[in-house]
Amino acid sequence: MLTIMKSELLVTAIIFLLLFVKLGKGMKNESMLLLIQVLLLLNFIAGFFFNTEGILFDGMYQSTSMIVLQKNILNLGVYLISLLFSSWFKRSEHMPEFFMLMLSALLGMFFLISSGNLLMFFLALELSTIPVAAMANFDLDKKRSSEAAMKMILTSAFSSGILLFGISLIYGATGTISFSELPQHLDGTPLQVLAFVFLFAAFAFKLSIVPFHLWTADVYEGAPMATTSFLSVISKGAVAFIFISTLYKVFQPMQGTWYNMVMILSIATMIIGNLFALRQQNIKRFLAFSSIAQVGFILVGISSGAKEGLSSVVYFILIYIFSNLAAFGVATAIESQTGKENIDDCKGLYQTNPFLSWVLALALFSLAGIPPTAGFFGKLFLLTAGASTGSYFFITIAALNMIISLYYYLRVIRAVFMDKNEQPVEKIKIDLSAKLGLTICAAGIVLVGLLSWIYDYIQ
Amino acid sequence: MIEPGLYHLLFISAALFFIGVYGFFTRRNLVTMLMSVELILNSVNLNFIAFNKYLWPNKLDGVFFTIFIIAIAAAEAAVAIAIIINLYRSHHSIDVENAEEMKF
Amino acid sequence: MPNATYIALIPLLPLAGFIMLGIFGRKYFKNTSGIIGTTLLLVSTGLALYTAYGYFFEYGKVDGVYQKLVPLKYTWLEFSQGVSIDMGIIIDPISVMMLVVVTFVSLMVHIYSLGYMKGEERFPTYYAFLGLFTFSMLGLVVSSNIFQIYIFWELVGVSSFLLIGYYYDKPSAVAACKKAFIVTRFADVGFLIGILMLSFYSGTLDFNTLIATLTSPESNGYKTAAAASFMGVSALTWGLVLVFIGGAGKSAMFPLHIWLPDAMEGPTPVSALIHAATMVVAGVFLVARLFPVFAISSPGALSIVGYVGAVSAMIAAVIACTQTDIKRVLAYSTMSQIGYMMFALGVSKYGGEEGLGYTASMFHLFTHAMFKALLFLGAGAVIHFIHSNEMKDMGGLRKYLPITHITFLIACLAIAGVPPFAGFFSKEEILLAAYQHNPTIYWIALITSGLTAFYMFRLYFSIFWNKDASPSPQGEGRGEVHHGEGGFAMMMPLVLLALGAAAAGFIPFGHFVSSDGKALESEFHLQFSILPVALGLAGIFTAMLLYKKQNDKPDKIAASLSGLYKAAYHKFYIDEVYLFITQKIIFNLIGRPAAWFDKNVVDGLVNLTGNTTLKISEGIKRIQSGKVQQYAIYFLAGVIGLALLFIYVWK
Amino acid sequence: MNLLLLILTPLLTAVAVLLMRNATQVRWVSFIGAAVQLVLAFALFFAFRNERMAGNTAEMLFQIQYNWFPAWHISFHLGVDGISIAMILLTAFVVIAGVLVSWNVEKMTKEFYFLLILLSLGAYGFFISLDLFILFFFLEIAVIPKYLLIGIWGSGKKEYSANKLALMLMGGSALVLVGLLGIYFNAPEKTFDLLTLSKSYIPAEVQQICFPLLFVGFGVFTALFPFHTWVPDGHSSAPTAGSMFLAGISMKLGGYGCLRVATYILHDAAKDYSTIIIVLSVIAILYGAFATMMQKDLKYINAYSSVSHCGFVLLGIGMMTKTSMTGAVMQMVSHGLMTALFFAVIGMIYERTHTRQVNEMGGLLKRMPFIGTVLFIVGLCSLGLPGLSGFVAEMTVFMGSWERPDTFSRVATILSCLSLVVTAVYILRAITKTAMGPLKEQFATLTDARWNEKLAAIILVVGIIAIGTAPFWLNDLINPATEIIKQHLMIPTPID
Repeated sequence: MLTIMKSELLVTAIIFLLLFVKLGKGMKNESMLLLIQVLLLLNFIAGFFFNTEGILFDGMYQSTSMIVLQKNILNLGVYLISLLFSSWFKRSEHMPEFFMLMLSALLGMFFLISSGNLLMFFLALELSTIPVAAMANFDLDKKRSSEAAMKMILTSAFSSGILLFGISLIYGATGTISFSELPQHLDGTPLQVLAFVFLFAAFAFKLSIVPFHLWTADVYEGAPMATTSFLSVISKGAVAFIFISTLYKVFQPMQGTWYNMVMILSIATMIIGNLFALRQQNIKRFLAFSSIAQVGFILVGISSGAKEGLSSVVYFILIYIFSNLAAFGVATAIESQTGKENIDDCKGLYQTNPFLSWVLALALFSLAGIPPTAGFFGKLFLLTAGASTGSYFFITIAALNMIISLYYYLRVIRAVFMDKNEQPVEKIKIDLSAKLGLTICAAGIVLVGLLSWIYDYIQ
Repeated sequence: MIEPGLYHLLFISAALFFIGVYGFFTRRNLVTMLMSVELILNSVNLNFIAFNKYLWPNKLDGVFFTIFIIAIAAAEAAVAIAIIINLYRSHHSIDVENAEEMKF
Repeated sequence: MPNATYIALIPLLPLAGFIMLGIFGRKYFKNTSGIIGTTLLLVSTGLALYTAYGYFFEYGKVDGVYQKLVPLKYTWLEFSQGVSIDMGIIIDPISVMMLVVVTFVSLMVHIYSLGYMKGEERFPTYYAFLGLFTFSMLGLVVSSNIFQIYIFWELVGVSSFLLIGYYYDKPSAVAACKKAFIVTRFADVGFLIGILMLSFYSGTLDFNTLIATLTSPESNGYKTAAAASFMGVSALTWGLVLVFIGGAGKSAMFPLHIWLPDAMEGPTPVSALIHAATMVVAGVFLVARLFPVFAISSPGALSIVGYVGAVSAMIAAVIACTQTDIKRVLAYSTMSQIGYMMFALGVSKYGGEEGLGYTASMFHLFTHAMFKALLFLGAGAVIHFIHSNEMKDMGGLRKYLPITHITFLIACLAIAGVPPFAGFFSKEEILLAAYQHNPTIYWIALITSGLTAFYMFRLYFSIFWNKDASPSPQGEGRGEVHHGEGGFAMMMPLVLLALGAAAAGFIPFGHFVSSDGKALESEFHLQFSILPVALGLAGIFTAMLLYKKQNDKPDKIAASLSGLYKAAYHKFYIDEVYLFITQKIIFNLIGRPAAWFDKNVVDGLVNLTGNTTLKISEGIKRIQSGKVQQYAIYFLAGVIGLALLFIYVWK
Repeated sequence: MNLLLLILTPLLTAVAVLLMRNATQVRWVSFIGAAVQLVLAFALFFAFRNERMAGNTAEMLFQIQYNWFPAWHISFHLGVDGISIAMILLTAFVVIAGVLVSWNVEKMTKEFYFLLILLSLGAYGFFISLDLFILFFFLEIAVIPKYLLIGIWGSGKKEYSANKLALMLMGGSALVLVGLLGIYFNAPEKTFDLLTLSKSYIPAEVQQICFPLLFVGFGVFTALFPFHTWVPDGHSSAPTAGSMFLAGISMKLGGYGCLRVATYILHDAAKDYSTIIIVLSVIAILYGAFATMMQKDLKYINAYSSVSHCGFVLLGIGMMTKTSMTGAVMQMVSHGLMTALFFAVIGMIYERTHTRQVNEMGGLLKRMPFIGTVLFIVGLCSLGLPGLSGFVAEMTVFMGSWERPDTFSRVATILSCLSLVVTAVYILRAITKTAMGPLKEQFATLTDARWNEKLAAIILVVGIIAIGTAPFWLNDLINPATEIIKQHLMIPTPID
């Protein structure tokens, strides 16, 4: 029992610890941040030990080695966030609260991943959403921040409404809400399809799949950078994991339906995401749309509906965490120093900050899927998994979308490396932990691909 | 005076759902929009109860689900209100159309 | 059997000279390079003569027939089984004869240039190029493989290109060398395709095998070649004609002759070597090399050769009568003489008495090399003395240039076919051959020979007699600038060549060179040669009347037949036609459109794709309106859309 | 001989370059690296010859195989045959020349050399990989360095060209990727291994789909009409070494891929498509030549002529006789050396005259005899002069094409022969206008090549002449390999 729920318990413990420390007052931000980072690191390391599989609460909660791995990937992501945004954390006076919220959201995701029952799933989903809305509002004095939070909370409330309606219909149609029993009762009647579409929409909303993606860009832009990265990496990852297991296990009988649905939406997502990303000036917004396009790719992998699909998606999420966090880390470094967050502000960055530029370049190449960065392998395996179903039209579109995405990633590269600039961003001082974080990300981007045993481990 | 059947209830809940949706689409006041969401949730509750009572009377999943939904709705509302208040601070209005700074 | 190594040395020594002078010349051999080149060539001339002696008098003849010996042959590039480019040496009468001619003339030119090119800035380069040319020409004549001959064919082309463009800062020279290269290149493509066809049908590139296959009616390659026909003509004929186009290009046959007159921009010794004696006869040599195939398997192709030759001879002679630049006159006379050789081959048959034309053609090639080289070198001496190519600047030079005068006279007599000079014998044989087989060509040839005598002596008189030699355009004092005729180095070759031009005719040529290798008795018919000789003398006397003394008769005559004169003077406007085709047609109708198409259509499409994408992305940005309620509407629309799609359409 | 050396050397060089302090060290380190590569290439060449002499008739020699992503049946499988060796030699030559030519790059020297070396790494890996996945991996590695080279050190409308190049090449590789996946999933056993695939049966309809994808995909790299438009812009705005690598190495990746992957594995479809390939390549040959005739800028001239010359590569592949394919490979090598040298010379001239417009030059031979001479050599090589590499390659292609007895390929061959004349026209125009004619007074003070430039030029000239005068060694190297491919194709052998 204890070891089965280990990750959840650890996170809860950390939350309470933070709570007491906070109540205890008298601790400076720096040391507090250090403490948190240490705790998270320990949490991450602990993720590798005492992993036991099992089912609790009459199937409401389940844990397998794969699930543990997924949770640990998220742990890693959170740890990296705590490193990368240190400068921002140190400045904000409510830092512990932010972490409490983030960790409770993480807790929610953990439950989400190992939920074995629609009720549990719903609760976990809400738990992983509502705190994020609060986090989005964390720049209390910024208008955009509150607007973002407002958009987030309202749309997510709406989507959870839809989700619940779907669940209720499923309940009505099958009389059960437990994942283990549902497959027997599903046979693709119109009512069930309707219910499934409602459910799917909720997933799509969280994963920001077209046409349920519209909140994404605004929220990403308005929210503080830490929140944005959390949203774009961690919560996406979590939802992708549960999405896969739901589709593969629960809605197995309706695979014909959801395969087509996934395919259509994936194409739409890639195209729309790319087309919007082409025009963006604001880095956060740019990354928002690029991440939408990335989700399109994830869907390609998901569409395979087989074991490869799962492993390739997990692998990609891991890589995606490194790449995207690296990009956000660089962006936040620039932003916290100069307050600029536009692509044009990066012009001539290379002249003054080679380190940041190279990390950014690595991250973007990885996102674009250029070897030898890990992104290449991630994308390739997604495509391969997708191709296993044999619809080459789909794969060709995906492959061609890589070109468009390359175009806008190169836009940034060009701004950083090629464009002349009279007064480029002055030399940026990055504090140790941020540097550490960036280095970890860079190392991850390079190594995760080349060291094939990582992929085997995931498998 | 006839005994209300499943379909009556489902009809009501569907009506509630769409009223809620309509309200959410058309209302400009954030709090009202929040209320419309509550309507949607309530229609869901009605669904669960009805299904539970008429289709699967021997299991209580639906009822429990309803209870949890109510609880969660409260939590959601709390955070939402907080955010709206904050929005009021910064925008000096809770009109949704004043918060359209970020677009395209 | 001959010793391959020293035969191989004949071409390789000049090559060594080229490499040495080409790489280190301008550094180490600034002045000595001339000597080096000449000595090397002296050695290979010796070797060539030795080979000739050995071949003709020792081992060449096996029971009365001169053999085709292949002392050296190694595979250079193998394409497929049996089809390979071999680098080899073939030793047979014509190749040996060519070896002698090439080395001898080249040696003369080397020596002559010692004086003529003295003090040139790029003296070493000049000798390097000469070496390159000599190497390629020798390689060409000993080629044992049709592709090998093509290789050296290109090499002589490029070395002539380099030598014509020797004065590279002179725009006219640059234009000339470009023209020469491109025109011959164009012809070479024909040659190449011809090679491809012949090699395909004979299944080999080796000369002996190829000739053997294509001349034996029962060989299966021959059958397919004769059977496969295109536009009613057998593939074999096509192949041979294409090969002949290559030859025509190099040998400046009409209508591919336009490069030759311009080629006179090069240094005069070069013109003597390349554009008179050796390279330009390569075409004749090629046809002679493949003669059995022409004669036995495809008379049609052979008759084409004949007529092209005759026409070229005629036209060139007419044009030559009107030119005023002495080198151009000589150039056209070269073209005309090569025409003789060509149609001699054209009218010939294979084997025995019938093969007289072949022998005659080779004979004329031999003698022509002598007297034409001599003419050019003489002209060189004149130009060297007077610093101009124009007749009008000359006259009465016999006092200043006695040796040149005499040798030049000998050469003129030789080319005019006056007995007992060399030209007489060879030309007689040619006319005889034509007379026997093709009357039309015979008459053309006869008239041409008259014209030849006329324009040559027009040249001779207007250089050495005509107006008395007092002050010339260059003004006084030229005597001091050049001490007479430019020294021993320049005179010695003239004398030697003059001897050749005078005596070469007495060689019993038919004994050595004949179409089938058997000795051919060339008997001498007095009654037959009366007419041509008479015509020749007539030409000479007309020339004397018109040009010995300065007078206005020539202009009168020119005026009287102005139309013809103008046309001839403008070389019958052939250059203009070419210019029109290349500039107007090729450039404007193909090149420009291609470039435009690439710039606007192909490239345009690419850019279009990019821009459309950007436009679309601009167009759809309104979806992201920033209105949270609209987002929700899209959300619901999506849900309903999907539901409908999957419930009703896509079950 | 361990093939990993070929990958490790550039890798270590690149790392070393990054560690260096100042530009001089960087230059020397990368020069040493390049020299080592050259030595390795030759060592490999001789080792290979000895193996063959010793009667080792295995299709691929020096194979090594490590497991890599076993889940996807990917293995790090290396091995070489004659074709790969030829390409490796070419790469080594071009790399060292490129390093030498860019000796006086002052702007971001370290990065410049780093990218150059990275590019060579990609090329080597591509040529020796026997696993389609790593082949693709190395193919894409080579793209981004080009983009940066052009974008950062380029001239003219460099951003545009760099973008165009990167996107078009990426598009090409995207098609390749789809084709590879198609093969992967439809082969009897799921594998990326080239040798296995070449021997295993792939359904005809799959071949029909995958072959065009692969061929066009690789074709984009080697300027297949009408996907060649990145070539002129890319080459003209790249820095000298950049253009050398682009035309000398990168375009060859495509040709090699077309031959080794598309034609070799999907041989049935290859036969069906050969007509289309031939048509496209003949168009490329003539059209490229005529387009070149109209160019004024030396770099554009060479770029367009590259389109024309690479047409011969594709023609050779499309004709699918052993000889023609040998010719195609020879043409790749020859064109690689030749065009690299040409770009090097253009770079030298531009650096001195600060113009690339032929009309603004003249008489340069007087002031810079060395550069002028090299310009002549390379020009003559380009128009196919015997004794230089171009002639050998083109003639082999022609002979090979002529082995196909049908009228269509006859016409195609004859048409492409005609391009020889056009080539002569534009090359002579370029050379004569640049090097010959009266010397313009503004060039009266120009200086001749420096030692590094001389060395670079000499290395390449030696290569060109070595092939041109003694083609048999190259021929013997390539023939067995093409023979094997030919046996896969089983086109009816010519009547002779």
